[in-house]
Amino acid sequence: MHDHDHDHGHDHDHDGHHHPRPASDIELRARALEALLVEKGLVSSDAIDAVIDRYVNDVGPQNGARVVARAWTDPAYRDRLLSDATSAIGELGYAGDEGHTMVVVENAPDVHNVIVCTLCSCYPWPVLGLPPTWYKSAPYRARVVAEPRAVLQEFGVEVPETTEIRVWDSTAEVRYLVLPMRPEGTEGLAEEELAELVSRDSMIGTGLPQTPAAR
Amino acid sequence: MHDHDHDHGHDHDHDGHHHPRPASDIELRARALEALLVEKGLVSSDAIDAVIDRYVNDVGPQNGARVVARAWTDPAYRDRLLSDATSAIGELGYAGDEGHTMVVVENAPDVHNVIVCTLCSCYPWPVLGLPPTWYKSAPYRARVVAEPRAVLQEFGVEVPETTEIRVWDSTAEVRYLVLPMRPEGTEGLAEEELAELVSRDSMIGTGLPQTPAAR
Amino acid sequence: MDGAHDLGGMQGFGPATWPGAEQALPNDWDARAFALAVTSSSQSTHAFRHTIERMGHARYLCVSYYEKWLHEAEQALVETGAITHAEVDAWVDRIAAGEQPPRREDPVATAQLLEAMATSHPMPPAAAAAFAVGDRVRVRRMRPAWHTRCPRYLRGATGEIFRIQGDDGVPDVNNAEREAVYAVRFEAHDLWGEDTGDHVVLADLWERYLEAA
Amino acid sequence: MDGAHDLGGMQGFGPATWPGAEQALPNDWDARAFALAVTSSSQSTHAFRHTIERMGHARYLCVSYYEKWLHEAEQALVETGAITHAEVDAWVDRIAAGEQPPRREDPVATAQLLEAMATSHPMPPAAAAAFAVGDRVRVRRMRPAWHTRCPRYLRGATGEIFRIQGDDGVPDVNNAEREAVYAVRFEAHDLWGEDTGDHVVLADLWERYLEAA
Repeated sequence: MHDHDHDHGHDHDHDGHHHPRPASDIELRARALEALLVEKGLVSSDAIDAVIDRYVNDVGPQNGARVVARAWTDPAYRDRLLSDATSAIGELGYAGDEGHTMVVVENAPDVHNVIVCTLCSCYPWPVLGLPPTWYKSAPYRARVVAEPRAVLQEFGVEVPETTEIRVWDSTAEVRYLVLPMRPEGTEGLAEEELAELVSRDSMIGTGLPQTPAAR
Repeated sequence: MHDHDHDHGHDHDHDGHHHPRPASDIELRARALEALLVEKGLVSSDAIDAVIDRYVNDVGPQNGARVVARAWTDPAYRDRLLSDATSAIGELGYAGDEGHTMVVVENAPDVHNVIVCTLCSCYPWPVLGLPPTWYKSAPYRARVVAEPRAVLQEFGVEVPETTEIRVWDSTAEVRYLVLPMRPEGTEGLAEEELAELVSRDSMIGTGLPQTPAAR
Repeated sequence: MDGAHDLGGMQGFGPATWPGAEQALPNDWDARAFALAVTSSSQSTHAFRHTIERMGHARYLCVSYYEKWLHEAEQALVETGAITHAEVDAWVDRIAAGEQPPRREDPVATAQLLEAMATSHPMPPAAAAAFAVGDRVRVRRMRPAWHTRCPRYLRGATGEIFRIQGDDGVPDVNNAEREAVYAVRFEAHDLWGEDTGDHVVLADLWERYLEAA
Repeated sequence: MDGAHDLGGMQGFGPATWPGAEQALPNDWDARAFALAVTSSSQSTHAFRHTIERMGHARYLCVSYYEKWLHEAEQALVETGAITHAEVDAWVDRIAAGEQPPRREDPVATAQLLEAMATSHPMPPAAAAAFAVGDRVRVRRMRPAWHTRCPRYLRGATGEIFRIQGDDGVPDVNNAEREAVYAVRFEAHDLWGEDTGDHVVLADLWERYLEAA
């Protein structure tokens, strides 16, 4: 946080008048709206900075990875996670907007879960941060409810024919996290080491956790 | 037709190099594609001119108006039109593309018919010519199947509550023409006079025929 | 293909009429694009429409009507190998530089074309229609990869056979098969729910789009 | 409102992955647009989404993700009368001319905002659910004028209650009423027809979207 650094908001801009490249229309509009709302007292600059800081630095898939690693190593936690995900995730300190009501869906040899939001871009912020571009894109949202195997193949994920694919469309305020299967060959690993294997996409269902050998 | 007038295609262009206004991208692309296809012998210039001439000068709602006026004045023709519209319309010399199979739907005090093509812009060319912009537009195509009364009100057409509105969606190769009700006060008019009262929109169902008083 | 072209029932487009929306061919290039598409295409009507549907959703909604036809005329010939986009680009540059485009006359072919354009080939009667007038039918749920003429807003809805139109080539297989086409009558509340008006929608549907209800 | 945002099952968009599509906040202005929308909005989530849905079909499909949020942030405040588009335009000119935008600090309010953003308010259990797990239900056909969370591809389809999620405010009436939300399980062939795969789709649907099947 750089609450008192007046240049913080501009360090990463490329549109100052000292810079040769002109600001794009959208960059200018974003800065203009912020200036107007600050001028009118409708937002404060430090709140803008703090919200960005939270979602750039504090909240991201590393949170979800800790949840998954805990569930892999602590059977009682796994049970709590599957029966009341909101509380179990809250135990690790992850809570808030776009994660008020959490449901964790567990992969198994006969079930593979995938998450989408066909109507907009609902995504479990407290455990995964903000959604990547592909998750919000028209192709993913349009196709994965109708042809998940083809989409998963594009992501490099082959799901056995005998495995039921469940596509969860986040149409309401429940937010979903996939609990992937623990990779083979990880018996000796500690929770922190396991967390490093848990990719963001494995918690959406469009990827699998890494194996120790692949790292 | 101006088959041998080499400038015909350019008289109405506004993009010659003698003209100060530069041609738009789309104008240029249309001329370029035509030039290429002529150069390659894939189309002939006189065919392009003739097709335009046909749909600008020969084929238009005046054809449908003659069909309607005949049906209003000749009960036997009306019966043939309603039972086999393709043949009855052919009797007057109107036939061909986008009118291979015609169906005429008759308005009555208890039925008002409206035509649309939600998937593209199907329209009975031989009797109405090429469709107007609004008929091909997203708002008309999207709304008239779901809220025809609201759309008709925007066109200034009030249909009594007790009248059933039938919206015909031209999803296949049948093309529809509405036979509107003959206006009151037209008992003494000849067929040619009646035809002048028949507006294009009255044959789509988004308008009504003019009355003699309104002319 | 379920794309942006499938507009029935969609919302958020604003009013259906606006000033200046009356003209069929508002610009000279509209007329020439129309005539080029009509004279150059050797595709079926279904393939013609599918070429337009593949333009991309946003572009389909943005461009003017005959720009779609111009796209079709160029794209279809590029896909058969008859021309390349680069050849069209080259002619764009030549015309922009002031070159007069060539003309070529073919009065015999033109007369044949006009004759063909003005001749109707009506749909033959249905040879073996599975449904009769008055039968209750349900529109199948589907997600066809190629062109279809079964709009999304009818999928899964129940209606009644109103008229048997005849036999026609099936769009979804580019006319490789023929079958009966029916005008099916739907009550508005069976399409849009209880809060809608009391109008009726009639749509022409191929037999394979329907199942007994 | 059934608009371009309702993408489930639509075709013609190409592959679901492409290079460079990984970043959540690819540009600095994305981050600031995101934070502006989050901090300035006093709308419900439903009204927030509806403001984006009203952008227009083609624009919705064309613009980048946080441009939609920036649109929402501006449009919502214009509609409440707090600001005008002209005031934003004026600041565009001032910043383009080199003026330094103002800053304002409010550490107390910022701390409260962060605390609120990090606090969960889980959905309460369903008080009076009309359906039980295992019940067969059909999604109602509808055409809602305002925002809805019932996607088009589910309308008219039959599924099974899989889980009762709890009670929540109803989007279609902007939280003016509350009712049970259910996870409903659909077999793919009941949504997309016989030619589709054998997967399952689960969607969370408010009670009023459903009827007994």
